[in-house]
Amino acid sequence: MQTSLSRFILVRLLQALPVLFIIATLTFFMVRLAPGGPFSGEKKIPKEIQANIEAHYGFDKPLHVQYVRYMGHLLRGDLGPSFKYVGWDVAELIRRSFPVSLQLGVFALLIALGLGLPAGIIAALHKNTAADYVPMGMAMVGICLPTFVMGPLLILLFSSGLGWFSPMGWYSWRDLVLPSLTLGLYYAAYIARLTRGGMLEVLSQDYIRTARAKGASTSRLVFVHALRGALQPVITFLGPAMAGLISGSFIIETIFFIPGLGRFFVNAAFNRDYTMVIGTVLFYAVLILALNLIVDIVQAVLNPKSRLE
Amino acid sequence: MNRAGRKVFCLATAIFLAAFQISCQRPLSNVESGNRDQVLHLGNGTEPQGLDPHIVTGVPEHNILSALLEGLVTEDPKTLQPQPGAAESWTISPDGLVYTFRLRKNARWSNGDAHTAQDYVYSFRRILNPALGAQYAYMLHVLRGARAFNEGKSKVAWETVGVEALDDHTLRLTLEHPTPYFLELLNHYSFWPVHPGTIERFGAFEKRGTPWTRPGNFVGNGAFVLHEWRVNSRIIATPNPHYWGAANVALKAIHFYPIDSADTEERAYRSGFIHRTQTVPIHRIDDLRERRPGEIKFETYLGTYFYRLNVTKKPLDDARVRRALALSVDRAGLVSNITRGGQQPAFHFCPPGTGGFTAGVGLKYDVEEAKRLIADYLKATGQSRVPPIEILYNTSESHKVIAEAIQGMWRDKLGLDVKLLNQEWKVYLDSVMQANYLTSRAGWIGDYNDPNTFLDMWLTDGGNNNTGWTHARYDELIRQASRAPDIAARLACFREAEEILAREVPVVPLYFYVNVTMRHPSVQGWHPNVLDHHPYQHVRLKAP
Amino acid sequence: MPLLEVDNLQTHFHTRDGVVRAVDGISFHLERGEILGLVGESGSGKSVSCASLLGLVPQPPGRITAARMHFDGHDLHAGDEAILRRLRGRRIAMIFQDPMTSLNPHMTIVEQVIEPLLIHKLATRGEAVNQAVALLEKVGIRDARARLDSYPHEFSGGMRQRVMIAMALITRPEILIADEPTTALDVTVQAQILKLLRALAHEVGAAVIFITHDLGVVAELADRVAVMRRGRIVEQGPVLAVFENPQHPYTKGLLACRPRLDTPYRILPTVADFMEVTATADGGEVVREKPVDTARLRELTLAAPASVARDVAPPLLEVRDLKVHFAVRRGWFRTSNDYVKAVDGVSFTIPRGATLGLVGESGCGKTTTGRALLKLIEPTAGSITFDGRALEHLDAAGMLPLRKRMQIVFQDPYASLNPRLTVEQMLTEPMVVHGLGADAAARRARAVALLEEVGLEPRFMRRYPHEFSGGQRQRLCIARALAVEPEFIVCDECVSALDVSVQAQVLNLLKALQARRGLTYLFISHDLSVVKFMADEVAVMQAGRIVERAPAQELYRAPKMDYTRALLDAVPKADLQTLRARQGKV
Amino acid sequence: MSTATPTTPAPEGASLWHDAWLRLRQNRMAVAGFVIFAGITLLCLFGPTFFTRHAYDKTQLEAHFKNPDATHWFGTDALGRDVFIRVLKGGQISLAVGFLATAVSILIGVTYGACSGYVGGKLDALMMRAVDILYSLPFTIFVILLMVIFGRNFILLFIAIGAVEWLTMARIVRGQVLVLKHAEFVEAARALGYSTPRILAHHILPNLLGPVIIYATLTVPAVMLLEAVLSFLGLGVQSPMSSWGLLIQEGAEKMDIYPWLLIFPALFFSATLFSLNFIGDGLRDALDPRAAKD
Repeated sequence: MQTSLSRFILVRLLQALPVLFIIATLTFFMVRLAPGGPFSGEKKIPKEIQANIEAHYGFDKPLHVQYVRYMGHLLRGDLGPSFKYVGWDVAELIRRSFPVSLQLGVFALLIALGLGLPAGIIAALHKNTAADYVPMGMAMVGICLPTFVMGPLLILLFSSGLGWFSPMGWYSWRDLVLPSLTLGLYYAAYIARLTRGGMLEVLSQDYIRTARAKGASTSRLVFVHALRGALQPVITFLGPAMAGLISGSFIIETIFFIPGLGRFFVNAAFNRDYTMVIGTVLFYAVLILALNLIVDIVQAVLNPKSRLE
Repeated sequence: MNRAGRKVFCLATAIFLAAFQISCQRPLSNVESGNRDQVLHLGNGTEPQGLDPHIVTGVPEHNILSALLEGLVTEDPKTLQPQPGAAESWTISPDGLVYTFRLRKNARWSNGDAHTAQDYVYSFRRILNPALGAQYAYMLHVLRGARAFNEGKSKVAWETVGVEALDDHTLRLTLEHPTPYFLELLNHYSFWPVHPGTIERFGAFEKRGTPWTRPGNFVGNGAFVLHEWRVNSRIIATPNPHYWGAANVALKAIHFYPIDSADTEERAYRSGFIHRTQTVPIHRIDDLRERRPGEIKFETYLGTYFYRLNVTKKPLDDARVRRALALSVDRAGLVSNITRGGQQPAFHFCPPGTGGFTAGVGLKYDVEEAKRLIADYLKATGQSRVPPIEILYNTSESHKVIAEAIQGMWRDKLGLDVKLLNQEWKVYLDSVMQANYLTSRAGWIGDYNDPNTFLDMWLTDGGNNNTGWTHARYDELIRQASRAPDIAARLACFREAEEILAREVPVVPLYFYVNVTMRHPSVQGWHPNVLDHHPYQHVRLKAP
Repeated sequence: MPLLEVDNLQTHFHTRDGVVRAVDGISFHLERGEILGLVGESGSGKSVSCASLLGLVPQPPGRITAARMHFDGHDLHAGDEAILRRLRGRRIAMIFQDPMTSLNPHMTIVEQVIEPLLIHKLATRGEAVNQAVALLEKVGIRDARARLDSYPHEFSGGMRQRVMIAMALITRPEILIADEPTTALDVTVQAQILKLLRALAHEVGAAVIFITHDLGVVAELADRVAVMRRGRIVEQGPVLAVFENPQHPYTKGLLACRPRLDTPYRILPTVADFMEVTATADGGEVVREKPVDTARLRELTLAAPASVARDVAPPLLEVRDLKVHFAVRRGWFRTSNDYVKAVDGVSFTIPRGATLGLVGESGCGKTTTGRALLKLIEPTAGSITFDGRALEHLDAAGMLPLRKRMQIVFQDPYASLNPRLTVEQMLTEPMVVHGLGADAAARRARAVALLEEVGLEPRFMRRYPHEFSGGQRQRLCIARALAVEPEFIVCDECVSALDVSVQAQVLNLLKALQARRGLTYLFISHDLSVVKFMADEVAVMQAGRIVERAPAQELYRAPKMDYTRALLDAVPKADLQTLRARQGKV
Repeated sequence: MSTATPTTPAPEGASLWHDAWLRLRQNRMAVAGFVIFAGITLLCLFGPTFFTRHAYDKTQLEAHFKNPDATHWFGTDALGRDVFIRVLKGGQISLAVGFLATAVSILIGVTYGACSGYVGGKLDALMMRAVDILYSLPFTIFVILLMVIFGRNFILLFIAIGAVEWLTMARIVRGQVLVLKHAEFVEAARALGYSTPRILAHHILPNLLGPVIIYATLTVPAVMLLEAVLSFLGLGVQSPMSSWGLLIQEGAEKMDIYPWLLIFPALFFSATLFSLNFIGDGLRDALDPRAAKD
C-alpha cells in the first residue's frame, strides 16, 4: 500500500506536467485569438503611443517568440505582471484573493455537507415518507434556484428584512454567512440527493443485514456501516465541486462584493489580461488536478477494495 | 429507524439557532461610525487599474488619485474655476503660449521632501517618455515639442520640449499653440507630479508597474496618503500631515470601495455601508425617489449619450436615412420612462453650457418628417425596403434597455427592420474601432469643461470618430475655433459645427448625462458639478 | 420448554402487485444444542422465516404475524425493536449465505468480528480483540493476529465464511442461524466448514438452525430436518426418519433428484416424477402425489451398464499445452515481473459427441480454460484445434464462422442474460448476426421452436429475463447458445447456481439435447456428482494443470491422485449409510 | 418457479421502448410530470402565436412595471412589454438550449465514454487524460473565449455548453461500461460473434440508460442555468429575445420592488425542472424491466 500510494502520487504528478503544459499553450493562443487587446480602450490613442505600449510588453515580437518567452518565464515559476492591474503580479493577485475564495468555499462546503448529508441520510432512512419527500423537495428547489436568485433572496430576508447581516463586504466573520449559505445551499441540494441515492444503495446491501443481525442500532448502522460506502458518489462529486467552490464564484463575489478569485477569473478574460488569464487558468487546473488526486486517495482509503491505478 | 435521523436533525437545528443567536447583535454601520470619526466611505465603481497617474486611464482612478496628488492648478468645488493648487500663482504670456507657475514654498511631499519645479519636469518627461507607453501622454501634446518627443521620432531631445524649471519654485510651460482650456487641462491626472525619489527607488523611470504605488511606498503631494490597498476590497487614504493645507482637512480617512455591481452598491448604501454611491440601478430610481427623496441626487454631468452611425455602410451612407433615424427617436419618452434620472433630451451634441456654450436646437422629434425622408430615400434609390439596421451595444443592463427602446421606436414608427447586437466590452471596442457596425451606442464624457472636448471628436482624423464621416467645413471650423481671437468668434465656430452635425447626422444624440447617485445627508462640502469632481479637502461629515 | 418455539409464523409482503405470502404459517421448535436443518429450494421462504425471527425483514413492505414466537421466555413477536436488538448477535446470531457481500467491505476483519461484543458491551476492546484472535485461530485462520487489520476482499471465500462464523460465535449465542453458509463454497471447503460448525456449536452449546437447499448437507449435519415448500413446512422430523421414510412427495422428489456418486444415471429423476401440482383459481395450488413405480423409475433413469465406445469417434476439439498467463504488475515501474499462471499447460481432446468433464476447486483455472477455448480470453501459448482448424491465431473476423459452431453457457443465469432484451430479441439476434433464417418471421418461428426444445412455453417470447426463475433462465441461456446450431458447447458451471431439483431438470435437458443433436460438451463444474452424471471422461484440474484424467466411471471407482480422492470424499452424501454411521457416532 | 401470470399474447415487435412506454404510463408521478411538461412546452411553442394581443418585443414605454392585471396577466417589464408572452418566448429558448445542449452532451459523452471504456487499455488512458485536460480548463473562461472568438450565436451557445457538459457524462458512461463489459451477457454476446459496435449498441448502451437519463435530467436544468450565467456575463441570448434564465436573472435584483418579474419565470422554470425530474425517474424505472415489481 505504501509503495503503491507514493508511486501513484508520483505518477499523477508526472502526468500533471504535460497536462499543465498543454493547458498553458492552449490558453496562450486562445486568448490571443479573441478580438481586442489588454490596452484597447474607449478613447483611441495615437498609433505611436500604442506601439510604445506594445513594445513595452514585447507584443511587437512575433507570437511564437512571445510564446517561448512566456513559457520560459513560466518554467521559472513566474506568471508575469498583470496587464490590467498595473503594478501587480499575477501570482501576487492570486495569492491575495485565493485565501478569500478558499475561506468562502470551505464554509460553503461545511454548510453543504452539514445540510446535505443529514438531509440525504434522513430521506434514505424514511424512504417514501414525508421525511423523504420534504428534504428532497427542498433539494429540488435548491437546485432550481440559481445563485443569482438565492443571493438577493437571502439578502432580502436576512439583511434588508431581519437586519442580521450586512448585505455585502468581506470585513468580519459575519460577512461570511450569507455568501457561504448562498454558495453552500446549491451544493447541499446536490449532496443530499447523492447521499440519499448512496444510502439507499448501501442499505440494501447484505452486510447491512449482517450488522443488524449483530444487534447494531440504527445510528451505528448508518455511521459505522453504511456511511463509508454511501459517501462514494458524494466524494466523486466533491472533487470537481470543491474546485468550483474554492476557486471562487464570480456571481456570488459580485453580488456580495467579495475580493475573491472568481472576479479575477472572469474579469481577466473580459479585460484580455493575457497573463492573468493564463495564470488563473493554470491555477485552476492545478487546483483541479490536486483535488482529483486527493479525492482518489480518499476514495482508496475509504474503499479498501479499490486499487490506485 | 427514527432515532439517528432525529439526532442529526436536532444537532443541525441547534447549530443554526446558535449561529442566529450570535448574529443578532448588530454593530455600528460604516456610516454611523464614519460620521462619528470623520471617515468617509465611498463607492468607487471598479477596482482601479493602478495608482500611477501616468499609466491609468479611468474615472475610479481619478477619484482616488485626486486625494493623493495635486496638480499645479485645482478647481473650485462648485464652479470648477481654476484655483491655485501646488502652484500659488501663474502668469500667462499675451500670446497665450507661455505659462509661468510659482510653486508654493510651503508645499511638501508626503514624506517631507521638498516639492520643486524639477519634480514637474521629471514627471512630464516620464509620462512623455516613449518607453513608458503612457496611454494618456497625448494629453500633454499641447506642450511644445511634446508630441514629437513622445512619438520617439528620430531621437528628439528632451530639451526641445516646452517644459523648464527656472528655479526650484518656478516652472515654465510653453505651448504648441494657444489653448484656452489649458488651465482646466492641468487638473487632469496626466499632468500631476510624481515623486522622483520614489520612482527611482523602485525601478527605472520608464519602467511600468513597479511597486512604488503600494501603501508605504507611495509618496504624493495631495491632501491624503495611501494607507491601505486591498485589491477588489478597499483602498484607504489618510490625511497627509505635510500637505500645505493640512490644517483645513477635516476627514480622518477616506475608504474607497470598488463595488462594480450597481445593485450591490445600492444595497451597500441602504445598509449604511457607504456614504455615497457612484450610480443607481435604473429600476430602483422610482422606488428611491419615493422612499429616500433627500438622498437620491440627480446631478448634471458633462457627457452625452448617443448612437454612432456608420456612414460607410448602406443604408446609413445616405443622410436622409440618418436624419430620419435621429428625428424618429422620442427622447422625452426615453428619459422619462427609461433612464428616469431627469436627463435632458439631446437635440444637439455638446451638453448645454459646456464652457459657456449652448448650441441651437438642431434636431427635433418629428416622425412625419422622418417618414417623408425614408420615403424619399426609397424612391431615390429605387428600393422597396430599407436594408436592416443593427444596433451594437456593449453588455450592460441600461444600454440594453435603451437599445430595446430605440429598436421599438425605429421599428414601430418607421417600419424598419432593426436588430440588436450585444457584444462584450473589448469586442465591442474592436468592432467600433474597425468600423465594423451599423449603429453603435456610445457615450462621451468631457475631459475638461470646454466644447472642444466634444466637438473635436468628429474631425476627419479625430481619434474617436469611428463613423467614417468626414466633412471639410466641419474640420475647418474646429481648427478655426482653437485659433479664434476671442470667445465670441470661437463659440460661433462651434455653433456652426453643431449645425453641420444636425444636418449630416453622423451621430444621433439621445440625452445628456445626469449622474444619479445616493448621498448621505451627513456629507457636507460635496458640491454637484458637471465633472463630478469633489476635492476631499473641502468635505466634512456632520450627522444630521 | 424448548429454547425456541414458533407457532403459525406468517410473513407477508404487501407490494403494489398484491400480497406475497413468503412465509405462510409455519410452526417448529428448537431444543437447546439441537441442529435443525431447514431445507427448501430458493423462494420457499426458509430464509425469510429465520429473518422474521429476529425482525430482520424490512417492514414495510413485510408484515410478520405469529400465534406464538417465544425464545427462552421472551416473546419475540411482541418484543419491540429494542428487545430484539438486545437479542440479536448476543443470544441469537446469524451467518449469511454470501460471504462476499455479507461482510462490510469498508471495515477491517477485527472491527467486524469484535463488533457484537462491543455493541452488547460484553467486553472491552482489548479483551474483545484477544477473544477474536482466539476464535479466528479456532475457525482455522492461521496467524490471525497478523491478519486482524485486513479487509474482507483480501480473504478467499472460505476464509470469509470462517470470519462470519467467528463473528457469529464470539458472543457464545444460544441459537445460531446459518443461512446457506456453504452454498457459495467449494466442496472441500464446504466439508471443512460443516465440520467446524458442528464442532463449535457443540462446544458452545448453541442450537443451530441450518438453512440449505441441499439434503446432502442436512444429512451430514442436522439432528432434525424441516422441509419447506412455498412458505410452508411440508414435512419435519428426525433426519434419519425423514430420509428413511419420506412422507411428502416433495421430500421424496428432493431425495431422488440429487445425482449420486454411487449410482450411474441416464437421466435424473425430478420432483415432477413424484408429485403433480395444479394451480387453483384463487392463486393457490393443489399438490397431488403421483404414484411412483420405483422399479420403472429406476429402469427409466439408470444408465445402461456399458457406455457407448465414443473414443473411436474423431476428436472434434484438440487442445495442446494451453497456457493462459496474466501479468502482475508490481513495483515502482509497473514492470510485469510476475505472472499468474491461471492455465499452465493443459492438453486434452474431446471426441465428437462426447462430454469431457473438467472438475476442480475455484481458482484452479477450469473457467479460464473454457473461455480461452472460445478465445474470450487470449491464450498465452499452446494450440487449439477445432475440427481440424487451428484457432490460436485467428482474429475476430476469422473466429466469426467458428462462433456459430462453438458456444458457451455461463454459471450465473442472472448475469448472463441482458436484462433489457426480451426473449425474442435475445434468441433472434444471433440468427441475424450469423444469417440464419430467411426473414424475421422465420427467425421468430425458429425462436419459438428453440423455446419449446428447452422446455419453455412460446408465450414467454416477449418477456424479460427478470421474469423468469433461475432454472428457466438457464434454459434460456441454453436456447440462446443453440440458436446458432453449434456443435460444441462449453458448459461453465452452468448448474452450480441452481437448486437441486432444478439442477436435475437442466442436466436432463442438456443430456437430451446432446442425444438429439449430437452435441459435444466441455462440462466444467466443481460438483463431482454432477460431472459424473454428465461426463464420459473427467479431467481433474489443480493449480492450472490437469492432474488426473480418466473415463468417468473409472475415476470415481478408483481415483489415482490424493487430490481427486479428497474431492470425492468431501461431497456430502445424502445416503442412509453415511447418515446411520454419523448418528451412530454421535 | 416463476409466478408471473400469463399476459395477453405477445404483440409483434414488442421492444424495450414499447414496454417502457407501457410501464411509464402506469407511473402516476411520471405521467403528472409528463402532462405538466407537455403543457408548458406546448404553451411556450404555440402561446406566442395564439395570444396575439401582445408581442414579446412590443415596447410601451409609458406602461412599464405594471402589476399583473387582466390585460397583462404577468404584468409588464421596464419597457412595458408583456411578461406573459416574454416568459413563453423565453421558454422556447430555454427549452431549446436545455435539450439541444443536453442532446449534444449525451451524444458526445456516451459515444466517447463507451468507446473509451470498452476498448480500454492505452486508448482508454489517453482518452481519459484528454477529458482530464478539458476538465481542468475552467468552463466559464472557456465559453467566454469561445463566444468572444467566434461571436455570439445561438447554435454556438448550445454546442459550447454541450461540449463542456459531456465530460461528466463520458466519465459516468465509461465507469458503467467498465463494469458491464465484464458482465457475462456481454461475454455471451462475444461468444456469439457479435461485432463490437453491435455489442456496444445493443447490449451495453441499453443498460446505461438509467444513469444516462438521470444525469440528463440533471443536465437540462444545469444547462438552462448556465445559459443564465452567460447572460449574466452578457454572453447569452440576444435581446429582445429572452430566456427563463435571463428573465429570472433580471427579475432577481428587482424582486423586492417588482416581484412578478421574478415569480412567473421562476415558476415556469421550476415547474419544468420538477416535471423533468419525475419524468427522468419514471423513465429510468420504465426502461429497467427489473424495476417493474417493487
